[in-house]
Amino acid sequence: MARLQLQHVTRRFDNGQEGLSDVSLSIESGSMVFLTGHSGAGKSTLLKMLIGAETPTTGRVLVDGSDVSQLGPKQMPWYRRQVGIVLQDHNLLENRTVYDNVALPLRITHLSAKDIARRVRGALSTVDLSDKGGLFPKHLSTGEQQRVGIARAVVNRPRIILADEPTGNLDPYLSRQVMSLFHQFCDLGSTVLVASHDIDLIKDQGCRILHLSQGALVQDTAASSEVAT
Amino acid sequence: MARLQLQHVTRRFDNGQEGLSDVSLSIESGSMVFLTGHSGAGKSTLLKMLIGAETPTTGRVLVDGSDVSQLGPKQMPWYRRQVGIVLQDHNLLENRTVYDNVALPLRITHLSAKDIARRVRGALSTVDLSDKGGLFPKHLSTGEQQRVGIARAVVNRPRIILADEPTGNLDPYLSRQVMSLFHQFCDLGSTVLVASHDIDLIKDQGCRILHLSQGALVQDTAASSEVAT
Amino acid sequence: MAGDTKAEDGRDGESPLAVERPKGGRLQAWFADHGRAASDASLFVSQRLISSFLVWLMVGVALTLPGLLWIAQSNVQAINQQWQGSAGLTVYMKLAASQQLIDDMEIRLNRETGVERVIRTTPDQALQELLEQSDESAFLRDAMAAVGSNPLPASFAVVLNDSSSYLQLDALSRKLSAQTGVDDVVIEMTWLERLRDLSELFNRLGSGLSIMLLIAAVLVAFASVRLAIESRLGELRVLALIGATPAQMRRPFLYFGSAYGIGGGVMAIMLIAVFLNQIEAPLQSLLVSYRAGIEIAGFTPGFLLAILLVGWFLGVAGAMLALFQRGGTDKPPS
Amino acid sequence: MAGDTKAEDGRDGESPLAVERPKGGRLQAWFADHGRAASDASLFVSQRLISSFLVWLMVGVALTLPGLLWIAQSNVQAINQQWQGSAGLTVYMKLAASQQLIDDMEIRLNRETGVERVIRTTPDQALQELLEQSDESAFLRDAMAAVGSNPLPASFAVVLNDSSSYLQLDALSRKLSAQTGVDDVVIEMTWLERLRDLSELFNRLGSGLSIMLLIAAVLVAFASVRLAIESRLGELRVLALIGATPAQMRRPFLYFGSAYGIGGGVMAIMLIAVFLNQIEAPLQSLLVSYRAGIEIAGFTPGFLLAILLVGWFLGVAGAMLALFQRGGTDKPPS
Ligand SMILES: Nc1ncnc2c1ncn2[C@@H]1O[C@H](COP(=O)(O)OP(=O)(O)OP(=O)(O)O)[C@@H](O)[C@H]1O
Ligand SMILES: Nc1ncnc2c1ncn2[C@@H]1O[C@H](COP(=O)(O)OP(=O)(O)OP(=O)(O)O)[C@@H](O)[C@H]1O
Ligand SMILES: [Mg+2]
Ligand SMILES: [Mg+2]
Repeated sequence: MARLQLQHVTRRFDNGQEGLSDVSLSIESGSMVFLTGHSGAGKSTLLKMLIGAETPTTGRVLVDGSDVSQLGPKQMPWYRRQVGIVLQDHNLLENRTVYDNVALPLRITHLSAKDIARRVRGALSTVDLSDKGGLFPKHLSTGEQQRVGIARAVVNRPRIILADEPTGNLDPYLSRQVMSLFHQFCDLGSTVLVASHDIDLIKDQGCRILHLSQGALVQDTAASSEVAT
Repeated sequence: MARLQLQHVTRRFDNGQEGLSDVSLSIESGSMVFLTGHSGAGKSTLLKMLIGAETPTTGRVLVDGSDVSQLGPKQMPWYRRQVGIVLQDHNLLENRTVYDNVALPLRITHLSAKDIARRVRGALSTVDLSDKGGLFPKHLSTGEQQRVGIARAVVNRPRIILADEPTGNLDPYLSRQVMSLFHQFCDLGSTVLVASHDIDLIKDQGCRILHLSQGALVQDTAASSEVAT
Repeated sequence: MAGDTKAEDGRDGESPLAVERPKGGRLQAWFADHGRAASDASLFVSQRLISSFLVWLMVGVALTLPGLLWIAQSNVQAINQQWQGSAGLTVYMKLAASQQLIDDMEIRLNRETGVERVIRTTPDQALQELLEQSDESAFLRDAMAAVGSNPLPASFAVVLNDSSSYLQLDALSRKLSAQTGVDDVVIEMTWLERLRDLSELFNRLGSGLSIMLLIAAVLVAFASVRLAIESRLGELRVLALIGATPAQMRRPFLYFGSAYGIGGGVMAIMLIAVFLNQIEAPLQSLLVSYRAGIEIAGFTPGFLLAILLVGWFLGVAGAMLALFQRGGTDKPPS
Repeated sequence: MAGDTKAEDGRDGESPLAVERPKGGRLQAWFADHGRAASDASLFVSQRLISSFLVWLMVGVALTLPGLLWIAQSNVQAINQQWQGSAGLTVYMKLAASQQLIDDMEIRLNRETGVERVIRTTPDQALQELLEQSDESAFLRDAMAAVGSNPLPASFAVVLNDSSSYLQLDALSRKLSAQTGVDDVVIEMTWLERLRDLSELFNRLGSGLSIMLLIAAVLVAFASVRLAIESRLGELRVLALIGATPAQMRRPFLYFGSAYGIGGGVMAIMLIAVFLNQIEAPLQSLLVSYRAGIEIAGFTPGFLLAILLVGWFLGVAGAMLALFQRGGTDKPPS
């Protein structure tokens, strides 16, 4: 239901470094795709392009055919509400409880308080944090903070899920649970793109894998086949 | 050269949650030990105890026989200069370059500028960041930031290395490099304690592994044997 | 994990891709959003009562000074007017002027525009005053009696009303001098001269002080509001990422600014009231000795409202400035 | 990885556990540390010139107002003294007093302590003045001539010097009244009364304003310094973790505070100078009309130094406060 495309996207930073160089790819609506590559390969830069937090120096980033970097200040919020994003740093609001953090994307869409409560509780239990709703982020372990971020990304039932190393601070068991959560959303029609360096975890999922290296797309492994190491 | 001991250490937080419950352990001087456990098991809490950033509710934390929580404001800085710590969030100073961040622990010890430059360059090349010394942390990828933190922890050639998920944002290749760096320090006499959830990586190292679960030490696997999953 | 089933629960059959529509109308949603921002702001302020109080105090003190200056200047103006009111001329008639001429002059003077009051002094009254001024009145009286006639002329003290300017006074003086029977017209100048100097002093002092105090008030209000909301500015990045509109992101800051600004205004009003109360007594006594009994003017409901409005404006402007300094609301987070 | 060999290089044979000792003495290390903190602070300030300028302006304006108040009060004191100087008495001799008695009195008055000047007015001069006051002097002169004797007494205007108080004046007045040949002693009270009122006004105004301005100055200085260094406070946690001593952590903040405080002081001096320059002319003219030509006092090197010191103190105190508000330097980071 949401097709993601990059057309010859290059991102050159102020210091001349190229975060992405001439990347073209297309992700089908409703599919789940992994993005991997060594540290500094450009995974986060690519995900930020898709949410409009980075703009390409050249090339176009298309979602369902419309250019993300052309969205005006009126349209951008509406687009972002369709996207659930998990960033590498947790990005929780320090002076709100876990519950309120997860509720944020619902609050801005004016859902009724009852609906919000039901959904937030559902999302928190999905990441095994039902008993931590009343705590503040600083009272959580790093892995718990990461899971709050995941709950916040999916609470809105987004059409697109972009996750940047969502399992970096999670143990293998929780990592697999998060992956299965993403699979559920994918099955319901969401397009899911997950950046991760955890090759073993990725391989087990049997999804398409995109390999970045120094900003370039060097390998594109189709679903359900083994990755070359 | 630095023996780490916990004697019946319990840490109860303000909300009644127990981060650690009655943990007793002893880590020999010059050994390398891994700490694992699910998310929220208390790994970070334990490491913070050893650096004096958390104080036990009951019990004692001893380093070379002296109680860390009893160190006065004069002694604590001197103790901490012997310890290299990698935290889970990168903890870099945002308005200093990578170079200056790594140089920090040397600057406060009044080394000559020449010595500082030599050591910082050595530490940065150890984590593959020789060409990023002039950048600011916000211009690095998360994995690169994590490696800067590792460089800063070892630049001072500490007697004790405490690392909390040092490879959470690193790919398997870099993770192994970091582990081998820690091994080098261990071989030179440093005591190394690494918290990690990456069971596969840990198993390969052939070191003693401490398992935490809900704040309690549930398993203590001796060096060079397999861990039960 | 425990949540797997619950996650399904939570979804209750809808497609996860169903676009969310606000329940109720747009207006209702808008009100709900404002309500949330307002309660968020009051929670934020009340949770930090001490530092909020400091912000109020700072904004209050900053507003107090221009407020007092304004009151001072409006009072100086009032005093100006009173002094101008007591400015006037004395018309000395010729000794030879007939009683008829003197009576005509009194009528004439009373008809003159700008004249507030005319006080006639007969030669007898003048002599009486002269004798009272001298310590040897008995001798003088004897002397007058010996001469057999009063050497002093009739005169009129002419008090002009508040609105008459120095120029009017001067013109009147020249006109009267030309009248038959008028010996001399003397303008009471002393107060006018002092007044001119004092006014000029106040004006210079005023414009210098005004500029400084206004700068100070604006800077202090901005800085303190900014400081108070600094910790909240980090939220903007997250809010932008999850799709909050610029208006939604601005809203809490507008409420913070309002809370701090209006609170500062209330504080300023309290400070000004206390201050005026303190200086009223000595000021009264001073002004009375200048023959100008006066109430402190300017502490009116309109003034209070203005202080509140200025405080509110500064608070909101400070919050907005902090917001836009932080890169605006629709800048992509990095 | 590339660094493996270099890491070995970097270690150049020493054990990694060798405890680091400062090269050179403790003092040298201390100086090096201060030098680093100072250059760090100047870099920090110069990289943010606009916001640093704003901080200076805020601290400067905050300091200007109490500074001006101080100058105003020290000038009011000077004016007080001048006015007391022009205060005095008039001694009216009896008409019957012999010329000898009058001459003696003049000598006596000149000898009296606290007397600045004695102006003798003979009966003839007094008559002359009286005649000048009147518009019908010819008549009056004829009258006097007819009486054949001058009804006015000799008198002395006694001007006291600056340091004499009202009490002295009163005592002198009573002493002189008791002298033979003295008819009456009149104290020139008007200025004294006004002065008392004005002083009281200034005192009340002064203490109210002083308190407010001081609070404002302290709050503004603290808040602006705090705001300026806010972003640096996050470093404390990291610095504590890597073993910086409390002194090392405090040091940059002391330099920030100094830079902002002294800069604010310089700004205040400039503002005060401009302000005084602006009001000097109208003030002079006002004071001259009060018969008290006067220089603006108080803008001395000592005053300037005091402003700088107060600015410096406030800046450093603000920085320290911000530091300790943030949990102190040796609180364990969490
Ligand atoms: N300040 C605090 N107040 C309350 N609870 C806390 C606080 N700090 C930590 N906790 C709780 O203590 C438990 C242990 O936290 P800790 O950070 O040690 O976990 P961890 O093993 O490091 O987990 P992770 O792998 O996710 O980093 C967690 O459940 C956490 O919620
Ligand atoms: N603002 C910036 N200015 C300069 N260089 C940047 C900037 N942002 C990112 N880079 C560089 O671009 C490269 C790609 O960064 P990116 O964050 O996309 O990597 P990544 O694949 O997410 O790495 P990781 O696995 O470590 O998170 C890195 O080398 C980084 O140093
Ligand atoms: Mg990344
Ligand atoms: Mg942890």
